[in-house]
Amino acid sequence: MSRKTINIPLGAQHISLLEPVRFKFECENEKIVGVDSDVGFVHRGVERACTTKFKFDAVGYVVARICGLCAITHSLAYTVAAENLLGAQVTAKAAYLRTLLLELDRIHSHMLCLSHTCENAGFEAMFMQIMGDRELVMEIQELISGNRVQFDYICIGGVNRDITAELGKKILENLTLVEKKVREYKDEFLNNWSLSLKFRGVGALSLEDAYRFNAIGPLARAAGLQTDVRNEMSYLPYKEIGFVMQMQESGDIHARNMVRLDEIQNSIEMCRNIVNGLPEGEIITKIKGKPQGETIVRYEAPRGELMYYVKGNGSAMLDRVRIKTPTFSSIPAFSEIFLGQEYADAPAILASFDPCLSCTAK
Amino acid sequence: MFRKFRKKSPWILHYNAGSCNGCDIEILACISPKYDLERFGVINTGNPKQSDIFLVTGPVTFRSRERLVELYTQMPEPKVVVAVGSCTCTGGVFRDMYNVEDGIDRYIPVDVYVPGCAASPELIIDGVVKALEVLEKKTKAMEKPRKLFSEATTKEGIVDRRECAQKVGEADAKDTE
Amino acid sequence: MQKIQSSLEKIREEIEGFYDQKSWHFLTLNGVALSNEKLEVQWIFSKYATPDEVVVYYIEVPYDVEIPSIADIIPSAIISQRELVDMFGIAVEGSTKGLYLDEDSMQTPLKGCQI
Amino acid sequence: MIEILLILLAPVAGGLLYGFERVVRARMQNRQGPPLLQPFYDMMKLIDKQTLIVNPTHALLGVMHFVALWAVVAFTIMGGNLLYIVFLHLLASLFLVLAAFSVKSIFSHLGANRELLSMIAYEPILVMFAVAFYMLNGSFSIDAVRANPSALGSLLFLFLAFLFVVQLKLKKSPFDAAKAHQEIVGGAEVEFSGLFFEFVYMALWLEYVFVYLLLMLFAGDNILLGGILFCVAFLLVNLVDNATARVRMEHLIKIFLGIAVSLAALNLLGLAYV
Amino acid sequence: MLTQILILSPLLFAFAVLFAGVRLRNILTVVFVVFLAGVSLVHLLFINEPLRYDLPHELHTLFFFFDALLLLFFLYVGIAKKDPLVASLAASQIVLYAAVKFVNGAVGSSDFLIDNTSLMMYLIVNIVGGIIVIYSLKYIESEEFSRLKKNGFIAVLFFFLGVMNFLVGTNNIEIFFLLFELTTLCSYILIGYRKDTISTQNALRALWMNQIGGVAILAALLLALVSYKTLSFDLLIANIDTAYLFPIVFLLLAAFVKGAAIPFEKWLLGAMVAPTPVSAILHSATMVKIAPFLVLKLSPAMSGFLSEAVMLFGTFVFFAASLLALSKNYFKEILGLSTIALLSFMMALAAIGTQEAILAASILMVFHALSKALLFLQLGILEKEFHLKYVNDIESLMSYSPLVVFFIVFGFASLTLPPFGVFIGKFMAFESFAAGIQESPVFLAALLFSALGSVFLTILYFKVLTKVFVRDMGLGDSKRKEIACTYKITSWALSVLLGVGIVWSLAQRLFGMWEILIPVLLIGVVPLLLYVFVLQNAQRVKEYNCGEKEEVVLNMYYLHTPSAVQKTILILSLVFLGSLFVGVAL
Repeated sequence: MSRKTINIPLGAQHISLLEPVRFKFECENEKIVGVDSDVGFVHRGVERACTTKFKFDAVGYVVARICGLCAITHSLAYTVAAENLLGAQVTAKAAYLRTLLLELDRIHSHMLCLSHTCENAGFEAMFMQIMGDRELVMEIQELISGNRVQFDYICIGGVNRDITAELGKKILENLTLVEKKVREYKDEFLNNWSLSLKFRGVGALSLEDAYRFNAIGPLARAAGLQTDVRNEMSYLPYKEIGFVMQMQESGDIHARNMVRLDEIQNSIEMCRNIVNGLPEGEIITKIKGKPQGETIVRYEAPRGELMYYVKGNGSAMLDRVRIKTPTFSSIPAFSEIFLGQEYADAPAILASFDPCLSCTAK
Repeated sequence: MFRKFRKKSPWILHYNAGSCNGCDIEILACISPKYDLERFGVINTGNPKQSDIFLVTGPVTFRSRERLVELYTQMPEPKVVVAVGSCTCTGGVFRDMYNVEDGIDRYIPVDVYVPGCAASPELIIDGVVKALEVLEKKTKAMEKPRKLFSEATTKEGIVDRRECAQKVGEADAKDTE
Repeated sequence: MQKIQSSLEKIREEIEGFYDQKSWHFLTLNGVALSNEKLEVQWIFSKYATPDEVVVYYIEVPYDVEIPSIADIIPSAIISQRELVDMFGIAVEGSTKGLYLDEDSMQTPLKGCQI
Repeated sequence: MIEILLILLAPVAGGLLYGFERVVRARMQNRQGPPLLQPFYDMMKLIDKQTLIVNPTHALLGVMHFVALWAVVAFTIMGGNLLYIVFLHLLASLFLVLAAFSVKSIFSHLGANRELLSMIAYEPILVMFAVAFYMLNGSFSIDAVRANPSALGSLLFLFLAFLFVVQLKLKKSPFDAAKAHQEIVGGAEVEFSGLFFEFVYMALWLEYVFVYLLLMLFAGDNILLGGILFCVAFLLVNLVDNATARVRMEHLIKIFLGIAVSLAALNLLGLAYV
Repeated sequence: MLTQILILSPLLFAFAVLFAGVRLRNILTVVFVVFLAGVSLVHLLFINEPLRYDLPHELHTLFFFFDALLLLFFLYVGIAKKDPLVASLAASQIVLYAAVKFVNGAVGSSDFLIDNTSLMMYLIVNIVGGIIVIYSLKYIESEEFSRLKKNGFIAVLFFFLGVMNFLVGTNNIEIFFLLFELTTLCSYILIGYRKDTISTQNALRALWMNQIGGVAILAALLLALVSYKTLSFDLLIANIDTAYLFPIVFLLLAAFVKGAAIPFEKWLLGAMVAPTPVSAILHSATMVKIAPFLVLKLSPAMSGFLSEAVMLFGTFVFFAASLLALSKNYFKEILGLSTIALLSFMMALAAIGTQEAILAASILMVFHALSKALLFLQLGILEKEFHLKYVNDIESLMSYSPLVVFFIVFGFASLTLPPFGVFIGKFMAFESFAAGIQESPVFLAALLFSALGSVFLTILYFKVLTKVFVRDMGLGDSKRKEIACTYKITSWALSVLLGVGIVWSLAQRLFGMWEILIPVLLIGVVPLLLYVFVLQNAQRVKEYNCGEKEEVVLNMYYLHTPSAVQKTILILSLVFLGSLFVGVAL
């Protein structure tokens, strides 16, 4: 018999993709039987630039440009690593403010992911609604940091801006609005029949595979693998502000969406606690010296675990900055999930991974 | 006669040539209800063959440059290229990194530069509206491919866009005479 | 952060003995250039549900050896192995160039001292 | 005379309808939306664009799709044979499918394949639609339908089934898998550009006119009822479009063959024996 | 007189051709085919009312000998090839035939009855069959056989034409049985012509399956003799008692077997798989038409339950065969299954028995023969000239031979689209179903089956066109390949005949003028105008492939029917067949 399969490309440029990534699906009819991926379109060479072009105190702003969505987590992870190497401590207030921005970032990133998943599932109205409501969060971010996307908020020793009392009130106001909306989305995601056709049981990752492929972030938590770096680290005050790990069992798109929705609610709760219980003190401490030694810092980005390995040699230039981004380590798991699915679902599945290719390729 | 309608129905094609996706999510935000680009008749087609405005973000990486040019050539004239974000205009923070080509105007002619890291939705909309004006003024003569390929490199093998643009202007002046 | 030194020959065995997928999470494979001739290759693991517990297995090797693959023990290591090939120009069993750079690229961005 | 005028104006009417629908949809999504005449602006712009074709066969078939659809609308307005119109409409759709198959583009092929599959879903309903009027009036002639009083009461189930077809033919979610912008970039029409895309674009307007003309047959000679039916269907279609995600092709066929076809078949049985 | 010419001359010519040289053979064949076609046309023009003839008594005796010889030959084949099915069926036929001879004592009517249906069949057999024979002259030339064997092949084809001409005119069931068995013999010889394993196997399968038809005819004959005391079709039909329809049902069973309706579809598919396209063409374009012909003949005798049941069964097979065809990749298999589907559809229409339905069935028969023959010719050309068999492989054919592509597209278009004959037939069929719904809900089921079935068929055809139409951008005319002249001429002849069909349907006022003309204009004029004015100067652009430059891999879409569905179809068709008998018995 002759050939039977067709090759369907998804990317590099495709309407359902925000970033260039290339999947080549080998399909029987529309059923995917083979996946070939190419993730290197956005490779710019940041790791090298961090050790050759920029001094250590500027690197925090450079690594933020790795990814617009999780810029803050990149700069945080790097800054913490640098502070470790310098042997410095930040004040409690700075730590709280950092956490506030991180969680706001998580909220808007998750909302973007949810809306994009809906868009790719052909639910335009939901996309518009979530994108519209996301502006509430963007507004707070702009008020706090001065920019909508690339904040440059965190610096070595603390943060760059303080929040005022009115701003605190505004934050609480907007968060309450968002919380109300999120409850509505939850209702929609749970009860809309066409969404359940599109999401339930589609693109599922079993718990076994989650362990095998070292799944991380919402992908792992949706499959029932209890892993969240916020639970496994000590340099941010998550224990005090009411962090709860959100779990689902089934591992499909629906479960991932539910994990994200639950996390948004938890993050709103945490932000509220931060604003209400913000400690007094300075937002920035002066730190002197040059980084020396090596360290590993992990942090939970919206997409999962982010890791920085930084090695200093006592001069202004670093020896090595190794960035392991969440999407990077999930790619093998992605390919596994696509097998056996319909091509029609592929964009929605891909969006539900919330892939961040500019993170991956650096 | 039809030219004035170009302005009223710009369809956009968006390509990320290696940006940090900050600008991309802002483009997405432009479509959202708060900014609503569709007021201007904008549709995000995602298909080069049916687009008029090419929104590019990112400091063209080594691997995406071929795709960039390929997409550009598939768009029918008249078309306008908008470079969104600082790194798209000049390479920005990524300038001189080993896998980066320092801005898209080395490869395709850019009509509107939108600065910002990340460019905010207001700026992007402003850029698109500027692009509409350019779109209306475009003539066939401006679109000749010589702009792209002929005499486009200097000795070091680097395109000097400004010089090329001047040359094209001269040629047009001759054409009209 | 706990660092354990190993050798090129024994590293596979040691990881096989150490790694338990229910309790250890494989973070990544990392390379650090020590000099123009030598690099350090690290296999980084963290423990589920325990704060700040990270274990690093590392070996110091010259650039012209072939690093053994652990993709059969930990499938997700395949992508970091490919990255290592791209960035350092070192051979890893079963991995090809071309993740970030072109297949025929001569570049090895992180090899050797860079300053 | 007035009929010829109507036929000539059919694309314009369709364009207005399409523009109005875009506004309605935007308002439903809390947006301002494009101007009402947006489709015509698009049209003017497309005429002005450079002609880029993949191959002549492809471009020609796209134009034939438009012309054939116009012929279908013309027959419908003139009051021709309903069954014939259904088949001619099939022919018109097939032109687009053929066009999509004539280029070496994967998305085009996927779209065409889905278009073909969706025919499995809607053709039986359209055939039964024609047959139902035949059973009522004793002939397939549309003139006969328009001359008789409304039969909406006895064709209620069929009307419901027909709403499914409206949703599918107008490429509205949840039945828009054939066009699925996020999956296959518009499907069959992906390779058209400039002038030739305009024909395909206008063909969609004609599709609007055709589908709603058929819908108004349920009102018989009652023009007022026809208007009401049109408004109700129009709103309903857009509401459903805004409240659902796209279903997969296999689900689409199952839904159509399971629900819509049985509704229509029940209706026919009812007509014959109750 | 004309009828006798039609029957006898091919038989004689078959002998003549056996010994001729290549050139002489070719010239003689062409001339003779034209002659045959002319005679059948003259026939059509001059015979206005049913003609009746009688054959001399001596001939009947001769027929008896032939029958006995034939059955013994089948028995011999069964024993020699160690095929128990063939042997046992042949044996049971011998027993039944003996019983028939024993019972004898019937009131006979005339042996020949030539009515409108027969005239139509003459046209199909002689014109379509003739064109196929001309085509086969070239086809057989490229085979590696001895001259005698090649001549033998042509001779068998002519023999077959003679037999068919005889068969469609006969009114005597006993003679009908003989001719039926002779066509079976022709199938056996043609399918097994190459004598390799698969051919032999398929030939044997065709033999035993067709013998079921023989058994059924004999059973019908025996029952007709016993209860109606006749062996003529017209008397049987005229005197039929609705309480005792068994002879009719058995004859219908024979029709289903010949028409390869679903439980018996294997033999026709086997004929397709056998490497002899000519036999495939003959089978699917002309020979299987015996099935709808027989049902048409019997339709006056069918009413009520029987007609509805046959209609339901026919439309069900139409639906099921089209569904099964969707998952196929082998070009011949696709055409074979679609033939089976359309044959059943014709039988269903014939079973309805209203004037309109019968007209629809006749139109379908004529135009289906033309279209299918055209398509099969192209298939043979593909195989001989381009060595292509699978639909998946015919990509870029457009660059090799646009003419073949044109014929293939034309063939498929003529099977689906207005204004071609098959479309008109289907259209009228739907009208007939619609008209019947008020009588019985079975018509609704038939309507649904046929609506779905025709959509499946459309999809099937377009699935094939997927591959045909795909065109490489870079390929110029360098790869063009001319096809042989004979192939071209025969293909053109069939296409012109299809075109004549459009004119005929205009003349017959089956449709309004605009309804016919508008599609013609669409297909013909609009593209031409545009091509001349716009497309000549248009610039070319590459296909959109997500910005990649890489070649895309396009294959066909398979719409697999799960094995459970296949089993269900088989069981349902058996149930339908069984319920025919049970229903008649009750």
